[in-house]
Amino acid sequence: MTILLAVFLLTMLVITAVAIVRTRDLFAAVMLLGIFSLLMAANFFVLDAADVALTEAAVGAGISTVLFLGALALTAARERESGDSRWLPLVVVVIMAATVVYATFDKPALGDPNAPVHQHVAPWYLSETPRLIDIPNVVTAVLGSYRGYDTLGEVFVVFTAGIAVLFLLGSGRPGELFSRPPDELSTGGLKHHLIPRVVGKLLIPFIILFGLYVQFHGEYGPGGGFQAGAIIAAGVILYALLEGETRALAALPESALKVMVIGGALLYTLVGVVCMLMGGNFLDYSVLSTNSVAGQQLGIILIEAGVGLAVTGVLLSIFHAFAARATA
Amino acid sequence: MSLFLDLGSWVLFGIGSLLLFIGALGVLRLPTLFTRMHAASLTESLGTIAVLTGIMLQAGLTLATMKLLAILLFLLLTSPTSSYALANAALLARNRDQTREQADRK
Amino acid sequence: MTGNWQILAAVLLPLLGAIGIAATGTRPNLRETVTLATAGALTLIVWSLLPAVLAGGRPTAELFRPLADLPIAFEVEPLGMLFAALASLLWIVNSVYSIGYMRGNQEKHQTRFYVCFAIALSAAMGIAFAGNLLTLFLFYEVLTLSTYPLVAHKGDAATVRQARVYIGILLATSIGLLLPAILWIYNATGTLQFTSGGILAGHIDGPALGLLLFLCVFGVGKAAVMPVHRWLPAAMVAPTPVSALLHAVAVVKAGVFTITKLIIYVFGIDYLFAEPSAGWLIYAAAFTVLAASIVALRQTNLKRLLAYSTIGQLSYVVLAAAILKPLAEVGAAVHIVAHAFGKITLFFAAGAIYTACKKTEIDQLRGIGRRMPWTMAAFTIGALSMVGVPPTAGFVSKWFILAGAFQSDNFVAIFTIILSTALNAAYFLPIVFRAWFREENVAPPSNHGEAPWPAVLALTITAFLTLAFFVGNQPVLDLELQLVRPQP
Amino acid sequence: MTLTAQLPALQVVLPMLTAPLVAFLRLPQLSWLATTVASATAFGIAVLLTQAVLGTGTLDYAMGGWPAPYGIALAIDEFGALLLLIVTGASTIALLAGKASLDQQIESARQPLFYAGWLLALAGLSGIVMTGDAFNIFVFMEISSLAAYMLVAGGPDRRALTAVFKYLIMGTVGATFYLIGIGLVYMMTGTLNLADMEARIAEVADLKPILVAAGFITIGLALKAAVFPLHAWLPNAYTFAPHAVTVFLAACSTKVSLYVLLRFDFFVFQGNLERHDVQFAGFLLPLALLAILVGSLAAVFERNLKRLLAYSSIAQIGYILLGASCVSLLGLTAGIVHMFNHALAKGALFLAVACIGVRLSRLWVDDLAGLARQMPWTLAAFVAGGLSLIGIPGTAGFISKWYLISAALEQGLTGVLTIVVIVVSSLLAVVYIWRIVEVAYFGSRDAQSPPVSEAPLSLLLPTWFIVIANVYFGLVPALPVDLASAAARSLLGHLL
Repeated sequence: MTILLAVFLLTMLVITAVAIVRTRDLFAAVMLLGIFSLLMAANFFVLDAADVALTEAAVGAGISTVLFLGALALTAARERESGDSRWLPLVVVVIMAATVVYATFDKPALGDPNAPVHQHVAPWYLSETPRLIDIPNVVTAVLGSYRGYDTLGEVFVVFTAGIAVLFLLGSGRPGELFSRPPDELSTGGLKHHLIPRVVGKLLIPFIILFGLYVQFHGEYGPGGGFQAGAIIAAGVILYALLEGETRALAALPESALKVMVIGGALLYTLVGVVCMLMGGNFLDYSVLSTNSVAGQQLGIILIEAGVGLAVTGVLLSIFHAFAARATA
Repeated sequence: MSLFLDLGSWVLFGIGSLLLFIGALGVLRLPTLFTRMHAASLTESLGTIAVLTGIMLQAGLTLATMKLLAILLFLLLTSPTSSYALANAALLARNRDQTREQADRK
Repeated sequence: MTGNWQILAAVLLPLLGAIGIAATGTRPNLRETVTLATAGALTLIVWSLLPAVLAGGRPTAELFRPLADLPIAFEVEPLGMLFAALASLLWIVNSVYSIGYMRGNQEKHQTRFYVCFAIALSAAMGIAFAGNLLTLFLFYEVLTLSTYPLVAHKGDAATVRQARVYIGILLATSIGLLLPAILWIYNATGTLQFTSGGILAGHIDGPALGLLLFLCVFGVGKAAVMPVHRWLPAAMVAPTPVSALLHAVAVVKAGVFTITKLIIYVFGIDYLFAEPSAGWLIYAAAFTVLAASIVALRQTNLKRLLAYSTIGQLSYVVLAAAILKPLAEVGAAVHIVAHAFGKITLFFAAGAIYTACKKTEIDQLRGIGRRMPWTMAAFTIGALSMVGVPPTAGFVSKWFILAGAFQSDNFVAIFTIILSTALNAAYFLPIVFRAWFREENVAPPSNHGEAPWPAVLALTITAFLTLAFFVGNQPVLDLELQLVRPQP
Repeated sequence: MTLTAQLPALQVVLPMLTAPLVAFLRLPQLSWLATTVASATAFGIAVLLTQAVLGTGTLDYAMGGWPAPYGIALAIDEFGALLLLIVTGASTIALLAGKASLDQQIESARQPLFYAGWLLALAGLSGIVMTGDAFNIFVFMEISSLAAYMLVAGGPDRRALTAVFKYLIMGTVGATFYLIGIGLVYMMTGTLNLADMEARIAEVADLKPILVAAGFITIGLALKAAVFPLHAWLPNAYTFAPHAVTVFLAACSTKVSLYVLLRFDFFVFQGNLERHDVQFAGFLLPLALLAILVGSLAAVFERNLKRLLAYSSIAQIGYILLGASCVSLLGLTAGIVHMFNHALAKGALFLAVACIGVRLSRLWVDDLAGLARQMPWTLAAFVAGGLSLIGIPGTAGFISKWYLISAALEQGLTGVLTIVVIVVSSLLAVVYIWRIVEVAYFGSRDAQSPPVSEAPLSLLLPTWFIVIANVYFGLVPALPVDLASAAARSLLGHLL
């Protein structure tokens, strides 16, 4: 049954991908990309990677689509016919695909308990986590503590992307992240449409609440700062779409965004530095408390909070940068 | 009892699937955007309700049913709204196109 | 930086001089004083090394150690001592002459000229005293680069094109042929130290040795063995003091010096003599001698004629070295000196003529001896030395080369020397004849006399040296015979 | 824990921590100052780390205190130390020198964000160099790449955006290939730690996923390192970037990718893939030779100063790869030393270009006519850098050429071909450098063009500092050579 579902999803994935490549209508391409992400998320779920699925759904199908649309507002909606031949890319892609397929010939079967991935590091994580960190969701333990340095890096990947977008699209005035939309234009969007406004206002609190749930539930089930950040950002973006830029910025002002971006990134890094000051290695949370397990848990909560803050802040900043450009 | 529940749920699955299938067929066969949207949005709401209720019957009175109920509520709110937004966008776009055409003719 | 202070001073002093010259660039008199003072001090320092070397000493010094077992190091041996002594002495004379020439012709960028000149001299000292091939190569390249601005001095399009040929050939040959050769030697022997008797014995033999010799001879583009001689006529666009530097003081001398040094201290005379695959060198040298002389016959421009004469004379040195007999090696060393004295005189004379009346073509020189008697007298002495007529320096060196050739019954060499002597006479003597015994055919632009006095003084000194070397060559011979005498 | 023991972590954390603080400063001058101080401190840390590595050998640091295969470990050996010196040094010098140039090219309001991006690039590059974990390399590669795209896009010319787009696409493809490769290796070994991977790969060597992974990783990193024929993104990216960014990136970004490439191909795969050295000689050697020739030839015919130097960089990357594809101690030493020396030479050249760029808006070779009279010090620095690039003895470039040719000589007959290529490309380097020198020194300046003054001292001093470093490391190259030969020894550990 799972295999059948996987095959179905993968087939749809290929069809969507081909459609994305073939269409010249960029709006359609953006919508298809959203569908692609959703299928991808379903795929991840089939593979039991619930955390990844959640992220993919929130970021890939949600935020990215909005950002793509924002970008489209700045450019043309149709792809220009390019004189370049498409044969070379096609050949390269086919060769790559064939190579990857070739690589799978010697691979262990899906779910084979004797596969190397299940023999080496993973069992250690599973058996030692209850003793060392004592939280049910091992994935969070891995991301937050064992490979916390990677996660820090990923936060900074997001941060860098935000800096880059603000650098390119930002206001160009010192201390101001993005140009403010003129007030008369902020009446745009769906402000005068009763139905979306009512429904939106009904939903937004729940979206944010769900975001917070994902943030703090990460220790027990799928979730964590990245997903939570994306979900909360999506909620605020929905608000901006319904009520206009100005109201959204009044609700969550620029200075707050700044605090979130800087504060989030710094919080994570500083937790690491504090660990160093208290005599441990960088990001060694055990020293944060007299009890090393409690220290680990405290550390993970703190850094997840940092991740959530930074991701929300950066995603919203990017959205506003695009939106402000589009209306201005 | 469980037999009845099972039977009921399968009937609901059947109705839901049929509605969704008709909706899909409508999207494919009907001539204009608005008629297609009409087909999709109407059948989708009822179809989803039927399928989700079917699943609830399968699950019984558990946490899963509560979650399904939440999903159902969410869908009932969002899917008509999104249909509305889409239709509105299409209307705006058509108006814009028409004004542009008129401007072109002048 | 350790070792004999005189060696380090000899290499570094001209560099300090260059800085001094650059700093005093705005005040010409002071600048020229710095140049002359540096040249004088350099000569004193270099010549103060002479007694020690004559007594058989081999002072050494080390500057840096860039590669583990390959220091930038110096060792004074007779051949280098001779070259350094010669170059430093001629720098003084050349500076005196430059002052006359550059001011007389109101050349631009004089500061750059003197700075580059000083750097070139530093490089020449480095080449002369180099204790290993790497050091020699380093200073060889510095010499190439520092003389480029001198050659391109005039700066117009034609000059720059010719200067491009100059630097192109010299850099291309050194990087393209000499550097791989050096690496090959290092790879085969594990050392680049100049050693009496050579370092290659037992490491490279057979055709490979011939190939290596090929790389070395043509890699040293400055020796101008045909066909890599093209840069020398191209460099004739330079001001005359630069030509003197190129032909007599440093550049070509550095070339033949390098080849001689390579043959004696890297290949080893005896080892090379026993190796048939190295025999081609003598033919290449002989061909260059004769071909250059024949080309020189056909020249109508005085400086180009002198350039081709230099190409021929340089290959005498290569020929002498390639005879691979002790006396011939001494002849090679002596010829470096003899040709330097003679050729610098000729160039000084050519420059003096240009300064006085802007004449550059041979045909214009009729009767000029009457207007510029000192200059043409010196020119005559230089020309006789080139031909090898006693009592000039040229005779001494030819004598030794011939003696060496007879030592090994090398008839190719003997035949070449005799024939080329005839050719030399054939292209030099008509000029002398015209200058003294014909009437002027074109009226000069002004009723000129001799060139400015520093120029005349300089060419008189060098002409005198050319004559004096005929009788006073004993110190040089004493020095160079050490090359072939077994070390105590 | 003492401070010294924490240095490896601080090396990356310091610029990372400074970046968010700098990003939203209101004073552009202050943001430059903070960035420069952070970068200089990072350089200081790199020096201390190098000392430590030279003293005690490889430094390990367990991130989060977790032991190696379970947590992420930093591992700094001689190779890494050398790269750290290059990265932090290049950043610091480019910042010090680039102030005047950047003030011209980046609007002051956007400067804080720009400098934050700079710090992130620095953190990313050092992070790649230091880590001993395959996935961690990818994360930091993303940081450095994103930041690099942004820095390049800061160029004043609108064409910078097109250039950056190409750079971004190629860079992303490269990173994805790398990630696919890592995924395959992880599938077969169950570990991400490089040392652990190297040990565990032996059991599954020569299985198809490992072979394909090696291919993906090599190609992906080669793309990032602009190895011929995957170099198409590089010339325009370097040309349109702000001058100071070109100095920074040209000196280190491709080298860091090459560093990862060498670590993978030698350290992780070398001992396990059958006949690996032959594959190296068979695939990478011809590519390296072609890169050298094509890059040099393109430079000879290029009229834009910065693009000319960019093409020369492609050739120089070929040299590094050439050294590595000898698969010998001498060859690897040559390649690694050349990383250092090329950073010095290209750094000096691009710094000189930055000096010129402050005064001239157009940087085509013809625009330099007669410039040497107006900017003597700048052009003198350019000549010195050029000589080092050509490989004239007494400059750093000579040392690497020396080792390269020595390595080629060991190879016998194929080595002769290599030497011919090296020699030919050196001559081409003479041609393209000399063309500029000639124009600058002997061309005559257009009478209408306004007079130009010498570059400001703040630019000239760092430029000459690097020029002098070129000469110093040409005469006393013990430091890079020692580090490189130790690095080569450890890379070849399995074969020696």
